[in-house]
Amino acid sequence: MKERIDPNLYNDLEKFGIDVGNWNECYHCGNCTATCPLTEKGSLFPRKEIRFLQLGLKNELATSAEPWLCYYCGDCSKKCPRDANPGELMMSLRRYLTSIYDWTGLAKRIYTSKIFEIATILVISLIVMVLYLNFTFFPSGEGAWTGNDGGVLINKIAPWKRIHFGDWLMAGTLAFFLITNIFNMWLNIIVKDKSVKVPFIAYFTEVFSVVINFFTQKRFNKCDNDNKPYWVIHLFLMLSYVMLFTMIVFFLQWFQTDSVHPVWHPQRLLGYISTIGLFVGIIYFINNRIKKAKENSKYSHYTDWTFLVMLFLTTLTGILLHFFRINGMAQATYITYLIHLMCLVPMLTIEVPFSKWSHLAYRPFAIYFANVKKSALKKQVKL
Amino acid sequence: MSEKKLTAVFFCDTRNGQTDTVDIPAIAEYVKKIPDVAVIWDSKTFPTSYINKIVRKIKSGNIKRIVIAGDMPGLVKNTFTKAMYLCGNNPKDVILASFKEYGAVTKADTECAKAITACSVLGIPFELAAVPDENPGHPETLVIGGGIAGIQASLEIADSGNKVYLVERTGTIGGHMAMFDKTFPTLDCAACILTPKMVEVGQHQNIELMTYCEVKNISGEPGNYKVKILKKARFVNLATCIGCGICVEKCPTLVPSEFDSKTTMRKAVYIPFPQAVPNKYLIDAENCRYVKEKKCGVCVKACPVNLCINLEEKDEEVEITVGNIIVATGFKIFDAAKMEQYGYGKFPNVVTSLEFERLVNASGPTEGKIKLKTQNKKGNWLFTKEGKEPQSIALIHCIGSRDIHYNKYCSRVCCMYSLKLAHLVKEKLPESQVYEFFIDMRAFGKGYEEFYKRIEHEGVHIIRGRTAQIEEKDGQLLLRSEDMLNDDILEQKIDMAILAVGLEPREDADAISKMLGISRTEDGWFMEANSNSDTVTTSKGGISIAGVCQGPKDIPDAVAQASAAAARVIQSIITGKVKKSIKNLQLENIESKAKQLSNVI
Amino acid sequence: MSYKPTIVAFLCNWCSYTGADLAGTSRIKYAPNIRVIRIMCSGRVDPTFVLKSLREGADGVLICGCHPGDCHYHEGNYKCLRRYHLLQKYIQQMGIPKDRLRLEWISASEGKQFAQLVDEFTESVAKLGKSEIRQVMETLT
Amino acid sequence: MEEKRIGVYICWCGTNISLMVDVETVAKEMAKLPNVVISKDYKYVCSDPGQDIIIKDIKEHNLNRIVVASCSPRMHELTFRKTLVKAGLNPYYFEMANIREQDSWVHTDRVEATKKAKALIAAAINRVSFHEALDSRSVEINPATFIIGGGISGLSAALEIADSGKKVFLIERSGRMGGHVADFDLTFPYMYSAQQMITPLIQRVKSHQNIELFLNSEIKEIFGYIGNFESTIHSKDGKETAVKFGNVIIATGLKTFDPSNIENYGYGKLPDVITSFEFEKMLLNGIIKTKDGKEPKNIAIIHCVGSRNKNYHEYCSRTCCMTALKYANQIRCELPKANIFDIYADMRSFGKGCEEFYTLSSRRNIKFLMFDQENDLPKIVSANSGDNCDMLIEINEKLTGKTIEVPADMVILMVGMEARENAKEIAHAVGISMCGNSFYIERHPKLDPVATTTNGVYIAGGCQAPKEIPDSVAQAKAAAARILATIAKGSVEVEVTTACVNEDFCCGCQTCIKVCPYTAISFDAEKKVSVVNEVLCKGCGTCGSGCPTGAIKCKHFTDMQILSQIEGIMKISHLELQEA
Repeated sequence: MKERIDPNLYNDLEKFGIDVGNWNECYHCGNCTATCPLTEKGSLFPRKEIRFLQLGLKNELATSAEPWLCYYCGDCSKKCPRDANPGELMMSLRRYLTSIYDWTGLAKRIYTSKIFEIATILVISLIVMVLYLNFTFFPSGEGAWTGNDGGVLINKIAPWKRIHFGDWLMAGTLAFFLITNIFNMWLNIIVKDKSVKVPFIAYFTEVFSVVINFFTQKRFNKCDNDNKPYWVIHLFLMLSYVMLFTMIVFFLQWFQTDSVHPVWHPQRLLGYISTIGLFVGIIYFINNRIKKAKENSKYSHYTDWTFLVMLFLTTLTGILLHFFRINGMAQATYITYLIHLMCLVPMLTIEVPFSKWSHLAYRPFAIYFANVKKSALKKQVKL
Repeated sequence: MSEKKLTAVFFCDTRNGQTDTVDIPAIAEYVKKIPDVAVIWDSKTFPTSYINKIVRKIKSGNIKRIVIAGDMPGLVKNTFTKAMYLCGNNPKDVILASFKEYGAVTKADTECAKAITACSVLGIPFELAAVPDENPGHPETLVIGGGIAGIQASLEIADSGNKVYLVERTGTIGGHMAMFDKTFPTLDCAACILTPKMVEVGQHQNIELMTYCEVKNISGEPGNYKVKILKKARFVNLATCIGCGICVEKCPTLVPSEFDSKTTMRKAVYIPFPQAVPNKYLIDAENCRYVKEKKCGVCVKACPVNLCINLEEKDEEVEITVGNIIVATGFKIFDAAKMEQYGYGKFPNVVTSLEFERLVNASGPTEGKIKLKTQNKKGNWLFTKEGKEPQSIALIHCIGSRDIHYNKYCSRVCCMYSLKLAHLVKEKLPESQVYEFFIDMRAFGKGYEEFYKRIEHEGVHIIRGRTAQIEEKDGQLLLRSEDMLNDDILEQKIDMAILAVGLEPREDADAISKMLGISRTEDGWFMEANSNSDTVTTSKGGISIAGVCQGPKDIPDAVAQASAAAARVIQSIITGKVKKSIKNLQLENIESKAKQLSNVI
Repeated sequence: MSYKPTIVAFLCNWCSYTGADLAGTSRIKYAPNIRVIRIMCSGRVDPTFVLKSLREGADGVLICGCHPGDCHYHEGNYKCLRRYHLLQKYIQQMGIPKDRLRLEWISASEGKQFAQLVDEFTESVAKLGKSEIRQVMETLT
Repeated sequence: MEEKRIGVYICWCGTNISLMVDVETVAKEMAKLPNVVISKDYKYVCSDPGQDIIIKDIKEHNLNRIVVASCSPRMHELTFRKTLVKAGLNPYYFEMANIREQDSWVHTDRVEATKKAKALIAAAINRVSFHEALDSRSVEINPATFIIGGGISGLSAALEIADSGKKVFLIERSGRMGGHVADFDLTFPYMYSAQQMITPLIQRVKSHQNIELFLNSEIKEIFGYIGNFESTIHSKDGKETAVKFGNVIIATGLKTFDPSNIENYGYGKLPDVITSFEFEKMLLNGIIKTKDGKEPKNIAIIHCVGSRNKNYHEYCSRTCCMTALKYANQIRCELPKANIFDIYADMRSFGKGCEEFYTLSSRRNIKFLMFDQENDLPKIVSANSGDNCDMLIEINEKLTGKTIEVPADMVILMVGMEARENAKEIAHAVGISMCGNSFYIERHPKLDPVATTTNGVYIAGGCQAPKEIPDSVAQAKAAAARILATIAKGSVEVEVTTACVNEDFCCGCQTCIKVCPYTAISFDAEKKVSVVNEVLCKGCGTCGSGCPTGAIKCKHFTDMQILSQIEGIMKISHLELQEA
């Protein structure tokens, strides 16, 4: 099939990356592909992706799963003989693909306009504030709001049922967007690729790859050994996040209690471990980006910062919230709860289906789709 | 006389934080005073990307001619030609003043740059206005470096009946070419074609061959250079040595042979290689036990000629006077160990191309048999005749070349010599698998493309894709490379990898350039006077460059350049004059000459 | 003790003679039955030289030149090759085994190869035994 | 005939020879051979005292032939020839027996090695009796040089020679100098002005007192040999000038490939498919536009047109890659918004500064596409109205493995270089040879890239093979160097050991003429015999072995000399047999 070259795609895509603009310098030696420990026959990257970009083959880019197969160890960029920065290209492509999968067009706006992103965050924060002020109760006298164990009776301030309702509403909406986007991804990666016919059974045989890759990020570990701590921290951060998310969204009743449990109580223990995981991870990544310590933190798109900063603020307010609650500081708890939600909700709303958070879902699914395709191809060859 | 044309001078300022560059504001100040110059534009305040803006400016200023001045002003020239066309002016009235073209690079060259700009403004070719002065010239010539370029230049001048001093640092002339087994694309053996020339140098009555010597200092001026040459102690008398080699038999000290790229051992007393010129022995002071610690001296006792070996010999210094100097100091190969991913130095059977040249050579460590290294009792990995034959060999191009981390430039010869080595492997081991990994195949010379096709038909696997790394696995080498044209990633097991190392300026290139007062490019190669029309003269009068020291080149190009350098010298001998550099000219002289010429034209 | 033949060899000045010298400087040992005559080019080998050698009683004649394409005089070696094939036929007709005459290419760097060639040729000539012409001469005297 | 008085000197070379050869016995036995007056052995014959002994003996014993048995003649033949000259003898009355490299160093049996030494020395003694005195010959050089072609190579060579104060005749077929370079706007990789570079050269050539310029002129044939050529210059206006000169430089350059018969490109049919040289003219005129006067939005450059493809030319034209990059940069200046597509096969940016120029170009938003120049040429077709461009190029892009359509409003074909149509006539006129693709053959592809097999005739620039400006200039100057060297000496030594013809024996079969690689033999139609031009002869002796009547004598390698050498060898082996 003939495809028309699109010389403008390059400029469009530059907005999704930082102004590093030297992908055109690539002279196709193939060093990056061969350096990458994750490439294998059938999924060659990053050189081919650079090629598609240079020639503006939009269809090729939109239908490739390869950007998600890369965990950005940065070896390719380090050893690139022309400093064409293939690693950062893969990063930018992930942003670009996020906007391709998103049918609402919001992702593209967020990724290409800083102002739009900030404005969205502010608007959502304001909505959260209005709702919170309407549906919660401001603690007046001190004593009435404190339990026997000295902790704040938090469910009196923000009854878990009401919050839970909000959680479900939000989670449901976001899940809808995310799932439709993943459907879009499936259309792009599998359906539009006419070269493979995927038998239905392949979806079942490969289903474990989603789960495994989601919970272990084991492919990341195949990257260069220098990145071991990076992988550990990244995984820990992700698992902590998932833990907290699960507790808050699905088990709020158990998580948000009026009584202060002892420290070894699973509720507090799990909470602390996850918080540490989150906090250490965020600090580590922020530090990396400030110091530009690694190949993958040399260039930061503003959306990278938004994600980290919002996550940081959410975590910090969460910690404060906990501190105020167990110490019976009811009013402080009320206010911190508000701020916590004002950070958390816009973060999730923007990030989950439209921005960086989505890689949590896209990456394992892309690996899944790639595996499905691979097994289908294998069968095709055998036939 | 031509009609007056209002001229705009555009300064293309490409300085990016470098400090030692020509002083553009000073030049602008100077140029303003030239009549006809209506306006000065500067790239800092005047973007060239909007042609319409330029058109407006030309129209409003009634400009009829534009001079673009800068290091490489040609890069923006066509913006202005188009603007001139759109204004209805003659596009040929866009004139360049390229500072770098005439070697004006540093702050000290500002005067030269002024002259270049002035000539362009006056419409006079710079070469016609800047005619260098001449000194009376001494008829003798010094050639530094005894590689093929130095040999060629020396013979050329000596054949014209003039005296040449050929100074060579090592014990023999021949340079790198003598180390090669075959030469591409004709595959004739390097020694067969080179050694007759070497012998001719050794026997030529007009050539004073000074091997094992180094140029220490140069003073004086073009046409009359006083050169101090250090004659390193050879300890063996060149006149009486009969070349019997008994001393070598007795010498107890073993050192790796430089000539064999350290694939074999030589003694502390040695002849660099059997066809060396002069074919006489010498003692390497760094390794001789007697010279170092006054022990041994066996060679003296063994030598059948009385007083031939004198271990008390001291270095000497001689001074000669010459009119012209040709620098042909050549190159060194890129140190492959710098690229850790290929494991050179770590895996024994990862070798450089130069080592492999010696391996396939009939006088190399295995008498020309291609063998893998084997470990001896001491644990050293060596090439021996008893070694195993490799079943598969990979050649990897562009080692240290075309890479911003190492050398940005292309080394020009590696593609072709790799093809040649692939052929040699196929010839000697027809059953073996040979792989070549390349980026762009640069087979550009006469007969080269045909050679490339021939090697392809011989069954060598020529793969587009630079090898990323070599690892060791199960006693074999495992190489990883993309096979771009087959949409595949290769994890190839091989027995031996040959790294096609690039060429680099010699480590003492800087010292030599300072001693001689000639400039170097960013890459470290010596800089020619004009990259198009004069690649042999330098920024200093009476000093020419030839061969790879000017930039990588293959043998025919090096030979042609050496002869061209000799032409300059012979011309100067015939006329009895040596041209000084244009940099010695006074700005006023150039200017007045240019004005004079512009009146004539 | 096996027969010790006498072999006359014509070596071209530019490649083969230099190669033979290289065998010497490299101290590579070979059979001592060869007697070398230096000529400028293998193309100079006049058939009469070969016939004369045989007539004088030589047991073998060896001609060495530059490898094809390497000839110092462009193509002298090709001309030699043509004459060689004719000569082999000719001596055979005279009752001399054609293997008493041999042409090989030796380059200036092939000292080792030269030594091997001499050993090999000496052995094969020794197997052929005393030259037919010499046998006749001896019976005549 | 004079009496032969031979002196034989056998060297011990320390123990190098004496260890394996019984030097003393050999010396004694050699003394018994006919005509041998003296036979001595000495420790180092090559040493100064050794040479003194020879000189003394020559004088005392009136020796007229000398044999030294020692190392290889490649080592010391010249040394001993000089010794003979010192003693007043002709240097060619000398012969050497190699009993070191080819005897003592390669054998292990002392008896056999000694026998061999005897045979070799006896052969040398036999041979030396037939040696003749040869005098070194030289011809005088006419200091004028004849240069064909007024392009950059011809101009550079002319100036180099003329600046040395030597006369140059420069002829150019067309009416203007500068050749192809005069048509260029800029040069790669530093984008210097080609015009500003070539103009001063032309002006200097025009006004140089030592250069006689013939524009619109051609030659039919050149007669003579090195140092003494002559020819007639035919000018287009009918004028004829006879000139004499000593050396010739051919710098006739090359011409561009005509892409009309590459069907895929539609050159000649599609109006906006143009060659690189047509595009260069646009650049010089300051405006890039299509045939209907529009500014092109999409410009494609296709490399290797007519090069590296067995249907056209197999060779690489060396300059097109960099020229294409130069164009891409120039287009970027003139049309900042245009899409530039560079369709290449291998990017051959090998020269000084060229790889850097390639890197720089890749930063200027130029799209590079790789095609298969050998088997799969892109196809250019007219676009449809909806395509928003004039043409479409369909290309199987190698680096993606996809078939891609490239929009184009203008396509520049980087045409390769080929030999000029009259290359053969010139080769014939001057007497040099061509290789398969009509470029001239150099004497040696590596060590002598400017000389030809005809002495005194040099080639420079594009007529030898396609090359870029700096390499052409270097080659032109190299040719000038060679010529200046011969002029400086005033004469040129010619080979002494040449062939000569005994006219009494020559039957006029002309076999020798066919086998001579140097066209040194011609046929004298009047006498009906072959004549050797000793200036051209290099002494390979091929004619000698081809001559059916023995009329050709190869000096210093005469039939008699070699036959006697054979006798000498066999004599010793007969003696041995008799002893046995």
